[in-house]
Amino acid sequence: MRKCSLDKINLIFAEIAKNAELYLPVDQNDGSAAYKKWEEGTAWSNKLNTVKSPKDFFFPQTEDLMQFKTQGKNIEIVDTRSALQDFVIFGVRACDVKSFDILDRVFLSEPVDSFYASRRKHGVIISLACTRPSETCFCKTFDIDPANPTGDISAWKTESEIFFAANTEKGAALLDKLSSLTEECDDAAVLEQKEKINAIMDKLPLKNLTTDAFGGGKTNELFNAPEWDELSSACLGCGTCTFVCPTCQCYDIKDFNTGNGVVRFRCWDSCMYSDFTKMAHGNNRLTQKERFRQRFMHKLVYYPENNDGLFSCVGCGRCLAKCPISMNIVKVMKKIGGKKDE
Amino acid sequence: MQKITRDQLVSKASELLSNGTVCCVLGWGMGEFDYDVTPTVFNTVEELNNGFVFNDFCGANFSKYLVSKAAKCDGKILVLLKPCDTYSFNQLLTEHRFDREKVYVVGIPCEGMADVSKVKAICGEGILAISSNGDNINVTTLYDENPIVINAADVLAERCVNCKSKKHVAYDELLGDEGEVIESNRFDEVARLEAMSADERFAFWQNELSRCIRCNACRDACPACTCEKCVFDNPNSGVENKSPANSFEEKLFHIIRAYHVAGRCTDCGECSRVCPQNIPLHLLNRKFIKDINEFYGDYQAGEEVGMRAPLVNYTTEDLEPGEVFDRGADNA
Amino acid sequence: MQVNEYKPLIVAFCCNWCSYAGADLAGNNRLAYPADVKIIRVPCSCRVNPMFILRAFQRGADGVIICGCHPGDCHYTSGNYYTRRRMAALFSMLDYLGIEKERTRVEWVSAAEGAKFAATMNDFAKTVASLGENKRLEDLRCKK
Amino acid sequence: MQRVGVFVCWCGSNIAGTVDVEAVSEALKSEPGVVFSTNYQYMCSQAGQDMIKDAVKEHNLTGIVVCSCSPRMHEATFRKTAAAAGLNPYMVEIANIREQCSWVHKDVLTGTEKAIILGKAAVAKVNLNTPLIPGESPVTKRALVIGGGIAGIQTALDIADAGFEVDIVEKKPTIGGKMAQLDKTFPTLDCAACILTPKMVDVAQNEKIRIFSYSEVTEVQGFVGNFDVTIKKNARYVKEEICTGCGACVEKCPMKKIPNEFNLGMDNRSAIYIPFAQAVPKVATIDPNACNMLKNGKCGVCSKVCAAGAIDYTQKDEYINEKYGAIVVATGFNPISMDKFDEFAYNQSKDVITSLEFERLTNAAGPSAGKLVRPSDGKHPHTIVFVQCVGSRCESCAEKGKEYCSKICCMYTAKHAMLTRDKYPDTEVYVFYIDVRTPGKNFDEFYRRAVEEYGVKYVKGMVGKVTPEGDKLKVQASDLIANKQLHIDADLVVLAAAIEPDKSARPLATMLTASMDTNDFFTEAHPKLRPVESPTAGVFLSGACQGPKDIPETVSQAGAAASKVIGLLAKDKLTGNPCVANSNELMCNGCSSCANVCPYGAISYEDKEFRMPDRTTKVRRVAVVNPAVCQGCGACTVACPSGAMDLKGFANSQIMAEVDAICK
Amino acid sequence: MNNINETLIPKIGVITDVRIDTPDIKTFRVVTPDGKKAFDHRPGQCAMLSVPGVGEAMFSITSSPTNEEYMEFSIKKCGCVTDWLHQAEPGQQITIRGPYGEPFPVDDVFAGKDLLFIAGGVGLAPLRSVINYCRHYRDRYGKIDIVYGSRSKDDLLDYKEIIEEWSTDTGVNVHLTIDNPQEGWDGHVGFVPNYVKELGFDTNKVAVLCGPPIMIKFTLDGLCEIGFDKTNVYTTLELRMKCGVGKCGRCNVGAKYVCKDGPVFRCDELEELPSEY
Repeated sequence: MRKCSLDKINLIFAEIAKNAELYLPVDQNDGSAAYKKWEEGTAWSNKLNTVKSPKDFFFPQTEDLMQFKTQGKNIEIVDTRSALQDFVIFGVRACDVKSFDILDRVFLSEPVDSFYASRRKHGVIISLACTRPSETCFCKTFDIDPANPTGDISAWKTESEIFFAANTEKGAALLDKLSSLTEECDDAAVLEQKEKINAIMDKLPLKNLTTDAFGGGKTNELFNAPEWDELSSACLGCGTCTFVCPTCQCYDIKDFNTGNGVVRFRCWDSCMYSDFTKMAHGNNRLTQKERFRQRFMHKLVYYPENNDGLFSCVGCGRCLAKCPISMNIVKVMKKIGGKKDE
Repeated sequence: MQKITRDQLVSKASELLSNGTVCCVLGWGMGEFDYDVTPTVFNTVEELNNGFVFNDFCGANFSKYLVSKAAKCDGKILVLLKPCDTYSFNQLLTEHRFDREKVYVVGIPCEGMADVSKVKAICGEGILAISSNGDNINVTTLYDENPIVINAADVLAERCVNCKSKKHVAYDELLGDEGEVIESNRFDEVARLEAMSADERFAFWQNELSRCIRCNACRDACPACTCEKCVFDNPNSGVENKSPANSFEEKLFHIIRAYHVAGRCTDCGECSRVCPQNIPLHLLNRKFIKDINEFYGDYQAGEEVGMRAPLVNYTTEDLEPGEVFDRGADNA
Repeated sequence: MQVNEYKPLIVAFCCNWCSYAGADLAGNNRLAYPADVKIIRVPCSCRVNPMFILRAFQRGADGVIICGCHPGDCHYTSGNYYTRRRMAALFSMLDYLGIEKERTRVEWVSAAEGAKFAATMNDFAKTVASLGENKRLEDLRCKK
Repeated sequence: MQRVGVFVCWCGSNIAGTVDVEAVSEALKSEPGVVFSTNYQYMCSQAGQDMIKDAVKEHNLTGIVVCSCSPRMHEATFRKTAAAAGLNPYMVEIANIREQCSWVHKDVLTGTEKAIILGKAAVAKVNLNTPLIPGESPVTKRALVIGGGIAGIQTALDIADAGFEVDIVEKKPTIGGKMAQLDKTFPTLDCAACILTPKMVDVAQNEKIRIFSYSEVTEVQGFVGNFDVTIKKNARYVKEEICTGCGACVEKCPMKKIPNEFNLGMDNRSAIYIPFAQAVPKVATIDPNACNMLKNGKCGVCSKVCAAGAIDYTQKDEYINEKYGAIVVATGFNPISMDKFDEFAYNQSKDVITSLEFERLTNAAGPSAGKLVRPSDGKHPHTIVFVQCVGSRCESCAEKGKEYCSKICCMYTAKHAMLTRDKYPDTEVYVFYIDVRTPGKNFDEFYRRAVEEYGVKYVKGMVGKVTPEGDKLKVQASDLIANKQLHIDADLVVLAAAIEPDKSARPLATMLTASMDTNDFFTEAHPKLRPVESPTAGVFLSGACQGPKDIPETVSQAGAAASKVIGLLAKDKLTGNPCVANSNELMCNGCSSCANVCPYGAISYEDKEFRMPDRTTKVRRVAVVNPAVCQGCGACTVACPSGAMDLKGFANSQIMAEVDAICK
Repeated sequence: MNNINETLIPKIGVITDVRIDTPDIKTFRVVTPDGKKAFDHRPGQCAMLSVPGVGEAMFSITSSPTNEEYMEFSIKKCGCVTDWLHQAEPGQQITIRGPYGEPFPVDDVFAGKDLLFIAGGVGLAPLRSVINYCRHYRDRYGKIDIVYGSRSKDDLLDYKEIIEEWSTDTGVNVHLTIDNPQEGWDGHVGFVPNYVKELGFDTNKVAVLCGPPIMIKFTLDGLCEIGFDKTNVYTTLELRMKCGVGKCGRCNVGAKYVCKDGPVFRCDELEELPSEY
């Protein structure tokens, strides 16, 4: 374990930025935080988390896949990708780090998504333990320990210092480069910090939320639950929850004719959108209820069924904070799951 | 602090349900926390008693729900409308988006709704409870032993700070006292932007709109956006896109959206309320409203049913497009 | 002519009854204006959707001008009155977003005003050329 | 995507001189959809057109792009060529590389470059063209003329003369209108009745013409060629078909003190009345507000004296539905009310009268049997002051009067002044004017005669005030030329009141969805080129409902309107312009934005049932465009936020494809 | 393109032949620019065809894997991509990627069994690949019955091939039907589900179904009625795929992804899934 004084944090950033693009949460003028590229003078945000999750780094909201040039009846496929730079994401919370595992299982399963994979290969994640979780946090429900974030390097912040521990080779290599700015230390301070976090975690309002009612194999039990009608009744069908969600990974592939060729790009899509499943045969999720149900069934039943029980939610609380009508996975879990206790 | 209480509303709604005036109630449903209320349809008195909530966070404008919900009920649906919501209600009626006969409107007074992000900006994360206390709001958080007392006026939502009217322009029944149209300062911010240089304005909007994630929340919450198929969702429209690939598409979406609701937008502020990225979208709509007022005379969409919106109207004496800039300069 | 002289791209929407005929008259009278101006025929200036204008900018136009009959002379009686309101609102919004106001214009050109058509186009092309490339409403994907 | 053939015209050297036509046809070869591209000296020549026809067959073309002169020149030509080759004529697009390229650019490089781009835009558009078929609708071969004044009479006679049936709806008990009230007409001074009444008789006797007098139009549905009109025949309590117009009832009616509107209230009539001797139809009418029998059931004299037994006190308003192919509006005008012009003491003194009242006073059939006397005391007036522009050209007093010039006042005032001086040389006649406007055949000569031969005193200046004092009217006025104030003791003051459209015009315009200007005059489809047509197809304008007019102008416009109607009714079917708006009902919200901007009232709404995603059905209001009425301006397409409304031939996608091609 | 095997990056394909099958179905023959088959596939698998600027769409590969020279796709006109393809002429390049999905278990479950293929309309397209595969390896399977119906005679796909090749094979029985009587048609008239019941097959065989959802539903009911076990009935749902690689999030029915776990499903498996297809 290595540590450094928070006074020197900008030196650390500068050192990292020498060899890689460094991204970290930065305050925006609207009062929220967003990941921004670090440049001399960029201040690290104190906010608990960013509005948009860091999934953007590996699975950008839009990315060009290729370009087509057509001439008469002929087509040429042009690879428009430029060589990827190494990059470091700093200050990723435990929940968001976990979301990468969830995305990995989708994009790195066969057939591997090469666009995602190469971004993943070039990225180093420096996670950061939470100090002041919010009332909307429920990562514990998904067995995520905000005091023990994973990632290539884990970091803990105290009043005056920041501690680092490498978890992977990539992380160790990066930490090595920071050796002149950090000093070796024991984990006493970190342990103390962890205890503090755990004490807070026990006070969180959503601490008792459980996944007991969910998981693989529950499809038939939950799919026809009558509660879906009421839960989805107010849903506007916007994409806020899916776009702020760190684990939502639905996408669309579209063509854009630039006038000088056709760019085929991939962009985020949302299962909440009415024409999401509109395909050749028609649309098999015609009502907002069906689409709403799909999103939560996917996170809580289908995904775990296909991924060894792993839920596709990390309890980051973004959808709780951002849904225009305040409908969210917690309300769904309590309503749908709750009746089992009765 | 709202003048009308939850219990008054529940009792009124229960009465109307019980005497058969309405068959269901569109109201606010209790959430996990004190601030995350969800629009909910209540079918029985029991449901109302258990789940109905009314507090400083009941900001959602129910008018738009009537487009889908009114037709689904067998009888009438009871909707509770704040003064600003009634303008949207009238505008939707003007556009024939639902059947007036299917709706029973109870106008409720509003003292302004709170914006939870403003509360969080003062009190920080970890809010466990929020309660009204006269002109103050008491906030209990994870991190403070004693409740933090804040002035309710300090956390009023932007649209309520600049409230344009406390008068209900449509209702079947009114609870509490009728208010009046207010001389608000809602155009001050627009005027401030107009006074900037073009470069500054460009930088301002570039910064704001670059945060857009195209979640469509603004559009989907907007009571003026009730198109059966939005042009931005229609592959045949030529402008369909699902995510803003670049700054052009961000602008395109917001310009066209604001243009499409120009003259129809009642300035209810839902777009800015729901924006997860806190983009001040109301400033786009208000620009159109301000322009329309200045160019063609004061016009408040939704003031009455059946008004002809300014952009589908004309006089032979209208100013020329080239003249708008000179006027802009005058105002600067 | 210099090799690298910046040539603006201007899209002119002309109503079929007045301005398009005005442009034809300019042609009949051999009144020159820059070839940067490309005309799109529309039945009436009120057919011009703000989306067309933004589309033109997206695709690389540096200026967009809409020409219609003089107010009161619209072939369809009131089309240009609507154009006048719509474009006043739209242009004001573009200006509000910091997009150069000189890039958009509405002119009333009658079928008899060939000279006015040419003069308008000359003037507009000059104005747009002086602004340089359209950077504030461009879509980088559409750059050559 | 089409199979497009591109044909580049040299137009001799008109195009080829500045545009490398070979390069253009070559460059367009590789555009999407293009399967054939060529150039030729004169595309519009027979040989050129044959070339197109052959290519269509040989290359199986589905779309044609001609790069040539303006489409305003030869679009129709090439559409016919396409049709001859078996293609839909609307599968042709023209790239204007002459007027808008070769003729305005000097440099071959620039010209060629631009020509290629214009060609690409045309190709891009034609790829999205769809065959358009003009709609057809049948024509009801009957016309409706609303208003039975000289305008309506002339129009009806002309239409009937061509062999079509015409109905005239007149809200008064008789046709004839304002002209029937006039004495002489300028500038020839022939008697109005002498020239009007024979026409009225013609109308009455014409087999093709039906007169609905004392009737109003209450509802209009349908569209050009197919109007469905409801006419309300007000109860006149006299059986029209039986009444002989003998006048016995009028004579015996005990209620004799009803102000006679035909004489503008300057004398009285009875409760049962015939407006004037030559009325058509010459049928009595009972004024229900004046008749004792109708009011309280006591009297019945008329019924007793009527030998024909035509009186029917139980008569009810009757509603008649009739179909028409064309509607002519001839609702005419009225002088404006003088109530707001206190300065002229119109309401204070009976001797301040309007010009129309003056007409009645000088008319042999008028209240004074043609003798010019003061209404107050029946004495002969010695000093008469005519005031021009009362309520006309009121720029500063728009709340009282009208901003426009009423056009006819200068001439009739000259007429009145001249006739007065002619008949009563002992009178002194002043005319106060702002300008004297006499643009018309023999008009100025007429006016000069009034001044020079008849010694009418024309004074440039306005009358400031008229004050009744004793039996005199003190007129205070200014003489702008002499630059002095005048004080005249007049015996009679005649006000040339501005004229305004009849009050019934506005509700009628709403029923017809015909547009009006802010003064409530009907708007013509084009101020220069289509002056007798309303923008609403099938609705025509005759007379002063369109703007102030004198009799010859009214009659010529009436004839013109009739010829337009005849042209329409002569057709068995109407072929529309296929480039019309069209609403996609799946996307339409029924918000009415489109109908609000439609200048033709072509858009209506209907409730339609739709299947919802959750397998329920929902009734939604959707716009429906009547292709027979739509003229294809496209205003609605932009007003429509959802893009449900599109314009055939100029679709959103087509225009955007052109934009893309140009900006490529 | 350097790495042509990347998931979302297609190859170039050339349409070498266009055959008009019915008024709204055409069959396209596709090879790579150097004249080879774009990739190997198994019966029932799909490929993603695309037209730049128009979009991508998934189609079942109609030709048999045993055809080593080219692939064929029978495509019904029903959207923007298919509209565009229907206008294409030989020589036109498109892009192609695949193969996607699980094939029919032709080499294990089907082996040695009697087979019953039931198709309606364009539903024959995915089955043609299996049928021809099974015909090619005729000796590996028992008796083959094919029931195929369409709206009219003109709407029968591959009619020539059915009549000239399939009907003449030994051990292959073809039963054709059309919905309504038609001049020049002396075969069976009626809907497929009823025809299947009428024909009354012996139940110890594997049945493969493809067609419009309503036909599948009633035919399956019919098969059960005459004693078929759902574990012996297969069908394919390929029309709902989008990305083809199990990631875009659309095609799942419950926890199953049609593009990865399907498109071929056994009817008993399908029954386990929520009713969202």
